[in-house]
Amino acid sequence: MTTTAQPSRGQILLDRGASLPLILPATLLVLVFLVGPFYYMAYTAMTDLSFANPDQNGAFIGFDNFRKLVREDTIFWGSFWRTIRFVAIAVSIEFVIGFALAWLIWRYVERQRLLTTLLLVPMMLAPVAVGLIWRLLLQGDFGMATHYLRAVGLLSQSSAVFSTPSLVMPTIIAIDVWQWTPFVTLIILAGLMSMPRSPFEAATMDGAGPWRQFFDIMLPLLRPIIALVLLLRGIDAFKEFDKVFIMTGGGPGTVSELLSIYAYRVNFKTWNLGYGAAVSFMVYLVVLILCSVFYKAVYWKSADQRAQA
Amino acid sequence: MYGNGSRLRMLIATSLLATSAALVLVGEAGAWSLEEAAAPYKGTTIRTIGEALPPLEAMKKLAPEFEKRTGITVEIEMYEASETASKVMLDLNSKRGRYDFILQQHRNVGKFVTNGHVEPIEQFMTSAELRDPEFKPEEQLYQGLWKEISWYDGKAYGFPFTALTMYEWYRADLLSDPKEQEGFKAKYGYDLGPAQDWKQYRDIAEWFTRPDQGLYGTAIQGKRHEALWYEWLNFLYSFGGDMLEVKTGSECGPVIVNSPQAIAATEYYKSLMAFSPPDTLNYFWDDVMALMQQGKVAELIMWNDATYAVAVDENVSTVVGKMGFDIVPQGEGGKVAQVEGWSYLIPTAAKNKEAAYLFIQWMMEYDQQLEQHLNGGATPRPDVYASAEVQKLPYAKASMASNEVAKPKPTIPQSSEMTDILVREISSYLADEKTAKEALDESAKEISAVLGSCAPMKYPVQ
Amino acid sequence: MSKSWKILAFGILACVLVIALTPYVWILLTSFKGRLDILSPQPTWFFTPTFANYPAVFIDKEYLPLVFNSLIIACGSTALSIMIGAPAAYVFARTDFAGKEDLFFFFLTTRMAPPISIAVPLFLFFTTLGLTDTIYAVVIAHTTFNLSLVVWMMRGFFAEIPKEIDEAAMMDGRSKLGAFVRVIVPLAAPGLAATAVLCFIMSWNEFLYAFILVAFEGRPLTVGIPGLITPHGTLWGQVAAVAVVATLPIIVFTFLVQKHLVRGLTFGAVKG
Amino acid sequence: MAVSFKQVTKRFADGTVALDHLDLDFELGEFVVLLGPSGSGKTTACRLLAGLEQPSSGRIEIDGKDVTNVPPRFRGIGMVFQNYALYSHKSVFENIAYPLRIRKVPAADIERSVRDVADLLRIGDYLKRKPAQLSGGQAQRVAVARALVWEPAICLMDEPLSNLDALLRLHMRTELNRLHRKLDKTFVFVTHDQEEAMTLATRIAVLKDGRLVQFDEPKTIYRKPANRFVAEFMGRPAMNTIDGMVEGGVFRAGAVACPVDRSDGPVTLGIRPEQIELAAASTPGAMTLTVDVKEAVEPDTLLIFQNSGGNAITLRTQANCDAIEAGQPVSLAFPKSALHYFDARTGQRVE
Repeated sequence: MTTTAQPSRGQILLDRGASLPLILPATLLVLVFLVGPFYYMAYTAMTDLSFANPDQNGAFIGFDNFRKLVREDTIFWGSFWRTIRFVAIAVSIEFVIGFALAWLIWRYVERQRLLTTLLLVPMMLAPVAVGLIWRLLLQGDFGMATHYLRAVGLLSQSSAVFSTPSLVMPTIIAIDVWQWTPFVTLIILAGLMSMPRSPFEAATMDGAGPWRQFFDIMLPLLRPIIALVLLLRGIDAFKEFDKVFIMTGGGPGTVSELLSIYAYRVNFKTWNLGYGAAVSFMVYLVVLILCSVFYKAVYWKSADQRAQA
Repeated sequence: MYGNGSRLRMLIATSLLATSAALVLVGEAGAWSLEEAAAPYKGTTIRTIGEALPPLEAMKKLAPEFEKRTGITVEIEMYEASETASKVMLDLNSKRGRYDFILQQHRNVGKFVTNGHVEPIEQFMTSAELRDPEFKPEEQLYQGLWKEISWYDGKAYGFPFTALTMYEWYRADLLSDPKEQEGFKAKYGYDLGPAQDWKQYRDIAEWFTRPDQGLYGTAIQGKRHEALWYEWLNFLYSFGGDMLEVKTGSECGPVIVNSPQAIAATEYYKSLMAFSPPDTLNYFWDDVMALMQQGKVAELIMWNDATYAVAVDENVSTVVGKMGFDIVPQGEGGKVAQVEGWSYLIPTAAKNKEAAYLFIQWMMEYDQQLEQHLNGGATPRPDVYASAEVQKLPYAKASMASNEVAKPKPTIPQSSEMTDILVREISSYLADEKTAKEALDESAKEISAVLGSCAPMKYPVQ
Repeated sequence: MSKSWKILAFGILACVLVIALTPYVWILLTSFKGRLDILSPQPTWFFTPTFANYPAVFIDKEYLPLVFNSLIIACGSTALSIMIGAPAAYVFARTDFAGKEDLFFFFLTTRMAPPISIAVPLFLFFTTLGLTDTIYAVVIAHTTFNLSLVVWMMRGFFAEIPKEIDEAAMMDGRSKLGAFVRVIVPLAAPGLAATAVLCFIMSWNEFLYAFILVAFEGRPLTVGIPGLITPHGTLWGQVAAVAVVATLPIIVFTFLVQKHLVRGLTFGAVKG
Repeated sequence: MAVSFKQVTKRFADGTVALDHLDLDFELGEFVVLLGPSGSGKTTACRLLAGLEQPSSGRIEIDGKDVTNVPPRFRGIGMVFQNYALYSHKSVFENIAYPLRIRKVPAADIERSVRDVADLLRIGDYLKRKPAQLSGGQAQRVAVARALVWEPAICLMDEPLSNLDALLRLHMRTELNRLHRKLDKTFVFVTHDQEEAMTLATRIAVLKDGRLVQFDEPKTIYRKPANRFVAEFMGRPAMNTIDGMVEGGVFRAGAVACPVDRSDGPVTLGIRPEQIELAAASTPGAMTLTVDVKEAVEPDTLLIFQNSGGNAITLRTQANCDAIEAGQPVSLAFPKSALHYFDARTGQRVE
């Protein structure tokens, strides 16, 4: 039992290079099944390919699609800024409410298991179902929510939420908040529950009040988690499609036409794949840039701090 | 193939004659039988895809009989309308040939034909082995419907699966109420009855708009959805407007969607919002159906194939026996309804085209058509409409009359793009983002750009 | 003082709970209503229940197999994401190599492309491979987009396990791989469970890839739902029945693993 | 089972050099303590020997075989970690049995081996518990048991006692000594605590900045420190080192003046606190310094003097010092035999 066995070359390789076989499948899978199609998309964006029009058979046209998109496509830009606003507002509200709820549960609720599970219900519903459910609830004639909104005077008898252009986006944001705040709560709650006690005790001894403790200790400690939540939610909100498409189809007019709905129309309604690919590519680029900046600024910094600690 | 003789014959032949002629033929020919024709394809499975419409569900119920007779299994995939279109587009463009025949809105035919995705039906009809001598589409179908729905550029590519039109639905019980009639006449100076022109239509809508009683004059399908475009087309056509100035759907012509008639039609259309329930900008066919079933609306323009669920089915409707139906009201352009058809088509990449043809041909037979029609379909066969069972349906007459005045719409490859532009722009107008002229001018500009040189704008835009 | 704060906190939470649950409760009720009750202008909370919607959609419309399709797809892709993603996350947590942070960020970027834009290329790609209309295609697709979640969440969790545990296992006679599989994975089980739940929910609820890549007979519940929006009216009762059936398993499942869910989501980062 | 480090250098990715051309050989059965302040490379040396890290250059041999690239599991080495690294999801028994299970030892043998080692370490009563239910000392023993159960030839311990409280640490020290005597294995023990090193080691390897400074028996290290660093590191209180000049056979530094047998020039003089003698003022070579602080550490007394040269001088004695108060002048003598000399520039010992 005590002898030093002489290992084979293979065994040595297996141990030394152990990282490679562990990380390779994931990398390969992503490369083949996501990056491959992604490059196809990037190439398509520089062609005039259309599934509908036989004259557009995929000839290479350089950056014409992008030029048209950036310079002439007012619908695209409308939906672009609408999407940015949607993401910023929805994710901020989700974050604030989600954080507050997580804090309340962490602070006051001892047996949070059932409570948390029930809170998570909206998140567990398929977005397609959520769209339909809210369409039913907010229907102007037999919608339950419409009825009570009118009963308490939040909505006039002669109007309905999705038929009042000024109410459409706020409603969509509210529904997104309804669905995804639990996700924020869940992850922040997990973060709070794993926080060490000692820094708070130290701060108490140093004479810091609750507010100071919150800003000086809790927020910095939770920073990586906050960053992760904002990043994941931001990315997903940018891709928001199913709910809005089912509830309003982007209307009335273009009031709720988000980028993903615009991209859907170009790709799946008019089958103008070249141009659609250009739209998709722009969307990807914007998300990528925003996330990179955010990641470098927040997440990485906190990772560094962790490494130094 | 469709020479003058056959066209002439079609004009003179009544459906009754055609049927009896077919009966005679059976006795004489006898050589062709479905079983024999299908023998080489015994054991194959053919697959199709379509929107989850009642006639498709009826087809699903009929298919086992075909299977019993031929040994050909029929598998039917049912999706929501736009899902069906996406699935089909992906299948055709990847040329993998999953579907042996498809059921598609005729609006898409041009796209399929010009890209070489579907087979002309001619090659099967001329095959002695496949062609049932009793099946004579030149005589047995509404020619206008067939040509609008399944032809492109002078060539037949399939047969109509359903031929849907829209017409006027009204609450017969309200319109015939003596008290209402009295009050209406006092206010508007003429007798209350099913609206015959658009002015009457609006008067009636106004008269019955009583939100405090939960009753509205009409309901328009104002959601940003294709339903909006379909509904709007009825107004556009009967006001004398059109999208393109063409004779058939496969032509590309000047864009006239911003003509004065079109603007008038669109403004009239929006004016009805005042007599619609508050949530009218969120409606598509689903919601107006529900409203009608709840008896909350006096009149509206709606699909013929949806009639069954409001006029006959007591499980879902509170107004069974209270409904009346008529052709769309008169406008400057006459009484013109839009028609939307679904067509049987056979993809080029399909693997069992012959078996698929045999099934389609079988489905076009009188018995199957009758069965489908009675289950909520809309047959393209006049003889089916003529049957006693169909005539019993409360909406049979209006439906038939509507088929007569159905007007074709573009089936050119860019038609979906045109639709998409119009849905957006009209929705913008309804949402007060633009005026009617601005919205239609923008539509004309974009459609002209999409279609290219063949479609200049007849009404220039600054 | 602190007691009244507590009452206030519970009050707020109760309100939130009501807001969060009412739509689902309403759907639950709707699934037992006939069309006339559903369309009634006055919200009906009390009514004569009908059980017709469930058999109508699951038996007559043959939606029952869709539940199993959903299960196969969600379980398959969850298992695959974890099996492929967790080892990668472990490497990110333990090993230093040039460009590590870039590769790590790259995994997140896979989440950024809107599915709408990847769907068509992916369909054509899978068609070339002959994988479309098979369950594999959608399992792979779901795995690719869940991978970023697994890698990102599990990295934090693995980082929380002291490095000495791996080393002890290696000193005890495990290979590096063996140490990971036999020692670290069991220790990370709560984290893995939490991640798996999120992956499962994402895959179970995903619509577009499933719709495009899977054959009719293999389609999951989500893809079946729009089929209930017919031109003759949305079949609200049946939509509700499907929504209830589609959600109940995850609620039960989540409740069962909830302890691990919250514990499992505790990231090493917070502990500093 | 001889172990040797041959010119081993370890450079980390961030550029820090943890070990710098280390040469170190020791024999089977030794209790080698790697001693040094933090950052000296002692833990790195231990991990290199374990196989958890690879040297940047140089070789490590066990029994004459090059094991530089051999994975840990083939080296036949057990290890105890500073934080014990117990598997929290396994019972104590399973923790200890784990290396045997990996080696596919028959169940009956496992049972016996685990019992034996558990008895040896006096944790036989806790085998069913989970690590979370153990006290620090118990967890420590489990970790040791796990490292020894499969009878590896070499057992590494990386600061195993640093997480224990003082009393327990003393106790475990004795246990380890007993264990070493009994098992006759090679123990390699990493610590920064010179007292631990002194009591446990057969030989101590003192490291500083990744280099081996001295490798010898504890008493030699104590008595003949190789340089000023070792001299100051070993012994509590530390050796007094005084920088000064020799002029005419007398070492002078501030108030310190004592006769030495050295030629003129700068030198650092070293003397252990316990070897400074309290003397009468008349004693030849005696000097008078003022007491700065007096600390009674019974039975010893520490007298700390502030020398005008800057160095404090500490004296330790068991003599009765009740009469001496802070601020009071006291006469001292540095016996010649107790003096160490270090090169003023390099700090190396000069005889």
